[in-house]
Amino acid sequence: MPEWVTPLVAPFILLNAVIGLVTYVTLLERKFAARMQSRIGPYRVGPHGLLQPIADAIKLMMKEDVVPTAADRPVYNLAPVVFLIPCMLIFATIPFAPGLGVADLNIGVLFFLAVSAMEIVGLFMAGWGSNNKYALLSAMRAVNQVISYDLPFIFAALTPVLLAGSLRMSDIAAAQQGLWFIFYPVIGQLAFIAFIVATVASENRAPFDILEAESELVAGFRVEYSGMKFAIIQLGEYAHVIGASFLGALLFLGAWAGPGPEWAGPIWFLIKAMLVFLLITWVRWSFVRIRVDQILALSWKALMPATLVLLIATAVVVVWRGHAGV
Amino acid sequence: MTTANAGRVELDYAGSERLTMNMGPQHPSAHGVFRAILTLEGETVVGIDAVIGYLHRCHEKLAETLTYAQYPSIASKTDYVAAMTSEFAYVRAAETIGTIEVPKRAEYLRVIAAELQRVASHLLWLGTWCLDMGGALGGGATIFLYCIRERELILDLFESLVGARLLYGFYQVGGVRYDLPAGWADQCRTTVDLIEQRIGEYERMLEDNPFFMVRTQGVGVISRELAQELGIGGPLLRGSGVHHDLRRADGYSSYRDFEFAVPVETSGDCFARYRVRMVEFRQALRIVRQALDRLPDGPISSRPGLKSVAQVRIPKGEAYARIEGARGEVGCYLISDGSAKPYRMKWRGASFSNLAVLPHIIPGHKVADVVAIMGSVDPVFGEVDR
Amino acid sequence: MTGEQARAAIAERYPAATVDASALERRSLGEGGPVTVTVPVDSWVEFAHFAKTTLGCRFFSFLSAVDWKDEGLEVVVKVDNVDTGLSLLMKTRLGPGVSACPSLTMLYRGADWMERECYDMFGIRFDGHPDLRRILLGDDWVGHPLLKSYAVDTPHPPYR
Amino acid sequence: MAIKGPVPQIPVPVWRNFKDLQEWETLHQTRPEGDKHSALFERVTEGIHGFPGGFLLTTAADAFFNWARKSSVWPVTFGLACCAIEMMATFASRFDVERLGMVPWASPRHSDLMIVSGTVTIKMAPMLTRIYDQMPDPKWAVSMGSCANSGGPFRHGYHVVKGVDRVIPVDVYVPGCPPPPESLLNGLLLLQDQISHFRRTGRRATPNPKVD
Repeated sequence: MPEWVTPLVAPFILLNAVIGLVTYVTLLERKFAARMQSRIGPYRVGPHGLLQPIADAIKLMMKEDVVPTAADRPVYNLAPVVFLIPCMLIFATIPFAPGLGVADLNIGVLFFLAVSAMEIVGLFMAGWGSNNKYALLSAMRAVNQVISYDLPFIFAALTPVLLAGSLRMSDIAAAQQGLWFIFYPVIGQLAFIAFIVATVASENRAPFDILEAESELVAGFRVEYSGMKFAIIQLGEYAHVIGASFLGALLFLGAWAGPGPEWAGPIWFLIKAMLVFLLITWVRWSFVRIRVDQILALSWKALMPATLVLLIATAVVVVWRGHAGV
Repeated sequence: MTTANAGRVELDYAGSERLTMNMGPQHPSAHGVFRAILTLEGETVVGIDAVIGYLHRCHEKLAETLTYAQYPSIASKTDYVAAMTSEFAYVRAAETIGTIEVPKRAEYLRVIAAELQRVASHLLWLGTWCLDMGGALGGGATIFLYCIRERELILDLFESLVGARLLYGFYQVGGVRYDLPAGWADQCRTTVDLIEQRIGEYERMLEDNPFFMVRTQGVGVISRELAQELGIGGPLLRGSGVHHDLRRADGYSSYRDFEFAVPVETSGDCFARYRVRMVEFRQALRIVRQALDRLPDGPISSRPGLKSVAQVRIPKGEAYARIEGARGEVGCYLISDGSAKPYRMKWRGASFSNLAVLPHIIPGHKVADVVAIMGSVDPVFGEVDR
Repeated sequence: MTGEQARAAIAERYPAATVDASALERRSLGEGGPVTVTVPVDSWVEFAHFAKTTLGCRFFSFLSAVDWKDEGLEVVVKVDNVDTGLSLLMKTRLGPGVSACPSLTMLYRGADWMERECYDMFGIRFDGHPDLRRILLGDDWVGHPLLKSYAVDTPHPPYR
Repeated sequence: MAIKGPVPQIPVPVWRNFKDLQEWETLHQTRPEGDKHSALFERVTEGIHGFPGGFLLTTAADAFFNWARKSSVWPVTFGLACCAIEMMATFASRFDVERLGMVPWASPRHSDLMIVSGTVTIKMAPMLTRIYDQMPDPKWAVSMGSCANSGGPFRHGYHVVKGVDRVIPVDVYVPGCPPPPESLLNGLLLLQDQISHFRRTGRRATPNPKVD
């Protein structure tokens, strides 16, 4: 196989795997939420509802694509793609097993965090281009919220980076072969909690989902999107959450570390990522939404100083342990 | 028309900072068909124009064409969430004009039905209110589904009692239409115990949640004066510190026979209304238990047999009957001209008065608070628009 | 203040007002029912003020009207004193062909929507109301449905 | 219908005081008659269908797409009156229409199905039409309850539209006042059956409001 084939084939496989995963993660979430709410959830489409995501996807593709006359057409049409690209790009730097990844950059975590924040561009384009007041308000809220929560998100994610001493994802995973960072005394647990809160907020999941707040803003920035474009936006949102879950599993839960043979590593990684995802889902289906000013206050007054202090504390610990020669 | 438009919210873009946003009539938090035209400055609401009437079903005009025996089942369609209390108000008005006696057993059955209905209605309120605050794709949906699950138990009771789940026609002039089926009382007791236990769970679930507390405390404060001047009723009035419960003040039907507490909160915000309703749940269940224990024997209607569904003739006169419904004072002002149909019926819907509070308290709040306040007011649009 | 005291106070202050006489010449508002007062339309606002301040009836229950066909319209207001349990049903006859009445919105904020509804349903113009427009029916509606001259099934194009 | 009393002079309704409605109409009424992409698509499918043996392909595709459509009917959360409470009960835990793949969505743009749950009044009818128009094709409507079917007990009222089928096309009528959740579920299953027989991957016409 020529040398140049791998960079073309690997992203293709990854992209399709991610899309397939995301499609079925919606089913997982629906089943999980249904069980929480003493319901059954999708059951009749295929055995135990297993074909439900496929039916949803096919149906959305076959729907009419409505473009409001008043919409800013180029922006409106471009927005779902601009929204989707960063959500897919974040998977590029994640190694699913030692050596199994598209690009194991030496600034992997930084790339992930930077690209994941790019989501807001597509989101704002969607909100603005729809020429809808709900969408506009939602886009404004999104900009507020994402800026406020990306900093705590980054600080929480930097704690394992400091502990591992590298920004490269595979190095961080390798550093946890002995002790997962979530079991690192005190710092690990605090950082994980901060990470989950910041993830929930920056992924716009309930209780921080003020931008899609369907009891106030109907469906937020995607209120005017229908059919295929709506499917793309949904795909992007879920891909982003899954990406963040993978990051959480990698930073705190030891990535592919687990019992069994080496080839079971990716499966362990997937299971851990799904656990993080279910944790986020659990939070989502348990809390009521909070208000926009309270969300911002929570970020700037509590989470941001807390993560900053945590980061400094981690740095102190690392330096101290370095001196002690541990 | 200058005077007519003086207080009206300008619908155009007034200045560069203001945004007019339309909520409803189809809106997830509209609780039916309600249209609020909000004027926003950023996220803050500076003006609200409430547009109602999307469910105006001509109740008052239709009541003039329907007989006293026909209308109670239509009356249940005014406040369709608490249908029993609407029927109660109508038949009481007719009974007051005609000075029709109601047997003791029928009075007790009426109280049982009304109180169970209050519980069902409050359950729906709790669910939809949390749905408003938590969203259909969030924690609110979970509470909503739990509440509906408990509500189904009460609807099962009603179904075995009346045969209908939502709109009953249980009350008739002179009594009630059906007696308790066998085993109903035991089933009712079991249900009541279960619901009381579950309500404690929801209370803990919500009040231990700091997000819920910050969303409700200090939001949408209704002052004591405003509450009285607007004539709002029920949990809203008692949440604003007015000790007024018609079950206690009038002691209509057989409410004087039962012991119950009237909860009053003084802060007047969404949380106070929530607390009042949570206590009312328990008091309603307490009344149901007492009524089941002391249920006397006897006829269920003073016009038994065929007569109860046949024509009712009521002498000339007028009456105003009021009931403490789940949302406040449900009143029926009835004028009879001696025929089989009323000359005029005015329906005093509790939600109509309650909803009128919105333009007074919403300006100054955030958009997210609008839905929280709307939900805590608990309007039922069948009753608002009639 | 009990019903008897209220009746005495009203009779003393407003000799023109008729207490406890309904249009159908029959008192059947029930035991403990509201005190019914019919006042001339001239002293309508003044009497409401008296009811609010002197009788303490601050709770605005409802406002409506009755169409007595040839005898004209009658506006009915019910106010309560929730502390003492006094209920007051105030009525005023507008007279045949007259459809104007002073507004109570200055005294009771709750009268706002009620008077709008009354305007919507009966066409009574409340002088002094800040924002008198239709509330339940659409702005383009023709006629006032609760008048006895309005048929219940009057069609409204384009929907019939 | 016998009309009692004087018949008032009735002008054409002008929503002059609802400025945003007016604005919406000027902006949105210019939706083209036939979507040109859809027309091209239809021509291509016609071509394949006419080709010898092509009908196998088109019918198989139809069956597949109809399966997808009927398996994921998303209703819009649109409650009108009493029936809306029963509709909510149908969406809730005990009856749980999500088993059938139905997820209620708040925005009509994401929905396929409109459950008209309750009395349609004359003031509401334009809004209802508008929400129906906002839904992307293919779309369905279920008329729930007597009021939506025919006006029900309020049929004689001056402000009631005597059946929602005078405003929008209806696919399934569910009788009852209000229909219990079982009845609505039955209606939804009937609708699924109807969708699975939905022919051709094309548009469905939305007739203008029927005025009689």
